[in-house]
Amino acid sequence: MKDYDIVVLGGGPGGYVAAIKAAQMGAKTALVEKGEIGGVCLNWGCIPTKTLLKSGKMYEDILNSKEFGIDIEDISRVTINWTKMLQRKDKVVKQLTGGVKALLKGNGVDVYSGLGEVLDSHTIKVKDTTLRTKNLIIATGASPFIPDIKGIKESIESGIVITSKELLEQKELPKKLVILGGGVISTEFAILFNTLGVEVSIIQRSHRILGSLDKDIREGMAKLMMKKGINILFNSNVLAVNGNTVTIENNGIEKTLEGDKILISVGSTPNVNGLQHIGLKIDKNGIVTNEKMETNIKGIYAIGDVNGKYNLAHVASAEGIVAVENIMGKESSINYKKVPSCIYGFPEVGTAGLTEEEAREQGYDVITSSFPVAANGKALAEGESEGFIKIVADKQYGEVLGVHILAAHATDMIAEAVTTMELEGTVHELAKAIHPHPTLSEIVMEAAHGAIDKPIHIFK
Amino acid sequence: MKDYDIVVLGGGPGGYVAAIKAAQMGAKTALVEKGEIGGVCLNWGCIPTKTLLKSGKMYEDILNSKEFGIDIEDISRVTINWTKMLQRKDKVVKQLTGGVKALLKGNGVDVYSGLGEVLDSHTIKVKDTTLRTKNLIIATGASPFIPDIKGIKESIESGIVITSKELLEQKELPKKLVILGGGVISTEFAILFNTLGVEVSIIQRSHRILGSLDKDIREGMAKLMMKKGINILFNSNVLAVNGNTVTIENNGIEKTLEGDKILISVGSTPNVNGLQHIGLKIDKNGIVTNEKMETNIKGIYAIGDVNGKYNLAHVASAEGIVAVENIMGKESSINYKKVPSCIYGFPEVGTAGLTEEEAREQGYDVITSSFPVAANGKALAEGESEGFIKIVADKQYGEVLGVHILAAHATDMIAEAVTTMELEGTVHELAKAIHPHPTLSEIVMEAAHGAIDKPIHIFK
Amino acid sequence: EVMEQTTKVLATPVARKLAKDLNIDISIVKGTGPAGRVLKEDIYRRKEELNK
Ligand SMILES: Cc1cc2nc3c(=O)[nH]c(=O)nc-3n(C[C@H](O)[C@H](O)[C@H](O)COP(=O)(O)OP(=O)(O)OC[C@H]3O[C@@H](n4cnc5c(N)ncnc54)[C@H](O)[C@@H]3O)c2cc1C
Ligand SMILES: Cc1cc2nc3c(=O)[nH]c(=O)nc-3n(C[C@H](O)[C@H](O)[C@H](O)COP(=O)(O)OP(=O)(O)OC[C@H]3O[C@@H](n4cnc5c(N)ncnc54)[C@H](O)[C@@H]3O)c2cc1C
Repeated sequence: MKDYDIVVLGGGPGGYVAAIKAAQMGAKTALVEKGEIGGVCLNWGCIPTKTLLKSGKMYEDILNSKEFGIDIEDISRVTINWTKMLQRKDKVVKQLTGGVKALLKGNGVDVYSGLGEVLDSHTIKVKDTTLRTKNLIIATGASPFIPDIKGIKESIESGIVITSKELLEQKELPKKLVILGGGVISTEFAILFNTLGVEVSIIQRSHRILGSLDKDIREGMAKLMMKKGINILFNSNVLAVNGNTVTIENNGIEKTLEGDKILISVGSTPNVNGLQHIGLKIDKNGIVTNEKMETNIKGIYAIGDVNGKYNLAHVASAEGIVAVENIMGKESSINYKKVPSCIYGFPEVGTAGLTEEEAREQGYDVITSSFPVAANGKALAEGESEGFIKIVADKQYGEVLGVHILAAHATDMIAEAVTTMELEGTVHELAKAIHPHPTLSEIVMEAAHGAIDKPIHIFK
Repeated sequence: MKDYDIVVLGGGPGGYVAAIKAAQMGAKTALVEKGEIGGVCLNWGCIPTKTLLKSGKMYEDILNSKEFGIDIEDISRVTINWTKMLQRKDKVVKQLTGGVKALLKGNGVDVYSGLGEVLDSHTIKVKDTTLRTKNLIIATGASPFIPDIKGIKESIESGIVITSKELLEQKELPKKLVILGGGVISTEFAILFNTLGVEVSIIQRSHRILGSLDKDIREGMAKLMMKKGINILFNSNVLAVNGNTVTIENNGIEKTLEGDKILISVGSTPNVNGLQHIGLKIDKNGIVTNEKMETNIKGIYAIGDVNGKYNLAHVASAEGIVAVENIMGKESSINYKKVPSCIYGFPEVGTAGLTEEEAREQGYDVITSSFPVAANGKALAEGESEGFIKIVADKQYGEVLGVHILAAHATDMIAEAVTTMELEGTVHELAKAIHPHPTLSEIVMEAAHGAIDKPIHIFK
Repeated sequence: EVMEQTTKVLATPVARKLAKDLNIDISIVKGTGPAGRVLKEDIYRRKEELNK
């Protein structure tokens, strides 16, 4: 029997950050992890995909390098070494998870390997050890949702229908990939494998992909994906899976698609198994929490994918810090209004705050201003001039409500928007702040000028 | 005889932006340009160098691509096509300058090609045309300073000693390049040509390069450059140039260096020829101006390199807008305290606000916080983990006084710092703003946490 | 002008503009943001107090 101030259940970006923060703030802290420290994010999510995307980008660049003044005598001798790509991915993952383990140790967090069973709100059992704790932070994450489709079970058993985790463990690069679902993860995998020369189709139930994004951005992204040769089938219901064949109904017509592999990526379900019996309030999204990350049971907090608010690593981490601060007596709450969200691809998407639609729905007197990447000098210098920025602002004072970027470096650029919104900044400051030349960030300044009056570098 | 509200002399990023802004605000505007629209920046400066750096980066990536899982059968068959690189550069420049010309036309700016002679503060002559104007904005830029060194004249005549403009016009890539001077431009050229396989030496008078930067950044950058194989000779006085040989005194010892080409990059002199006679106050830096860009003569403004404050394109443009706004009756002034400055290379530098030294000199109670790029997941995923961020803040409120970044995408990242400072933001907002994962921008948040208390992802 | 300040007031741009429009002296508004920064919510709250 061991006593703790805080026990954290689950060692993903929600849990491990919470545990480190707790220890830093002086709490006696334990972390329980049944699988790999780092959770989905470090082991099978954020980091592995970005590692492979980097390789994909390099490959794409090499194929285009002639235009940039680099001669490769025989371009057909440039080939993808999938095994090597995965090895590099594994190396990066190991380095990062190793780093996190060292941080946990350095900060004095006791790490328990094994499934944590919650006996009651103060008692957690891991294998033969029982932990007593004043506070419990649940950070057990989520798992891919497997829809109930005719024949899917059999195809899962034969290894054809897989989730993102298995796709990252394939010994060979598939030749044809069918993706069920049109969310962020689907998009990233579609772009990655398309870049690596795989024939990719996306099957999407509704008339649009990336539904939560600003209309201009999601339509812009879909267009660019189709231009790259990704086959997006909108308005399509999956009727059945048969071996490696998917039968769909597409605008009323039955069609079949074939893939060596079929990726399911249609959402996730919170990992709440073994948590129901203690009386936690759980709805279809996950464990219900307030802005302090408190659940309905005093002393129990839930953070990250398991509360189902945002399935994003940085939200999990931020929620972890909020939970710990509240436990340690420091008033703290999370503000979901400004949460950034990214899509990694070629180009990328970075977005934060309200979409134009949301801002109008919430009753703001909205002004919007867009500026094309193609009018930016650095973008042309780099040969990456697709996309645009869109600023959504409130007319009264010009307060920035949302920023939506489709551009090569959008994921790096969105931080400026996040901090601006954190400071209740307006388009006036974005316009006035001297942005360095030549950088892509000049499009932020130009769009801000456009929201006030006129941008310099386009004629309107 | 033509009448104008505003005549702008010089069509660089200072002048052309001023002219467009003036026309947008309703002024009858003329722009006089003796050479190429776009000035140094678009034609021989910012844009050409970044275009070539992109090619350089691609080449470097290709040489390293094996590690990323891309097999190139015979890497010796990957070669640099310098002619093609320059062609792409020319194409990008043409596209951008063409764009600027269209913008000038679209906004109704009259453009006069030819040397503008200032007869008096209201009269400018261009060839056979005389322009009468209420206001004059001088934006004539600066030229490379040519130091008085024994033998330099002869070597300039024989085309061995050249400035950056000629270096970008060489028919062949030099094999050995000697660079006189250790400023930003020198650094960018050193990194560019080093990456392209050229043997590069920098001769620097003092014990440090990039003297205006924060100590940690400039030392970090110098170290990385030397690691790449760039030969930096500190404490070196150039005694003479003889053909393609430079004789220096290095720490008291005489040495000689050879280069196919010798680049002079030791500063610049303002282009004030033909302006003295109208009574303008000019000091050794250039035309003296206040924060409204007014000169000592009513109705004459001076912006950009010709006032010698900052030799940066974005400052020239910002000053142009300030000058025009003041002319048009809108109170406006420039704040140099937050001007960002970048170095493009591998890695990059992005810096804004005060260095630690400057902050201390100005009497602030300084706190600093650094965070290494190597502890960032995205950096490891991309295989670019050199560098760090350093935040300089005021202890009282945590106000951000300066941000200094050495990292692969530093030039994209510095915008966040600029806007934060424009908003008088503190490290508390930088820490609280949820930065997306995985991005390099997380190091900003981590360093901010470190300034307040402790970062999550390093142990200290 | 509302702001005749001896000590510096940390405030967001929106809070400043709002204070000016609502004729509230921002220097006596308690800021609830980081480092005591005055946010727009704080101005609205102050306005309500004054209305009581
Ligand atoms: C392919 C892919 C790409 C992604 N890319 C991004 C991205 O770029 N950016 C981003 O922000 N998000 C991304 N995500 C989402 C991100 O991975 C998740 O939001 C994040 O991992 C959630 O963190 P978490 O700590 O809540 O849960 P998880 O990371 O799921 O971690 C939960 C941990 O708890 C453990 N656990 C569960 N139950 C128990 C128990 N009873 N006892 C002990 N341990 C237990 C699990 O083993 C697991 O390690 C991606 C996801 C996927 C699948
Ligand atoms: C190699 C290099 C790289 C650089 N990289 C960067 C960078 O990355 N970022 C950055 O911010 N800055 C960079 N700079 C600096 C930047 O180019 C200058 O700060 C910028 O061009 C200054 O703009 P300007 O409008 O003041 O002058 P200029 O660009 O010099 O333009 C002045 C114009 O006035 C014209 N002119 C002069 N006299 C007359 C006359 N009497 N009549 C008519 N026309 C006249 C000239 O022909 C010229 O076109 C770089 C400079 C160099 C050399």
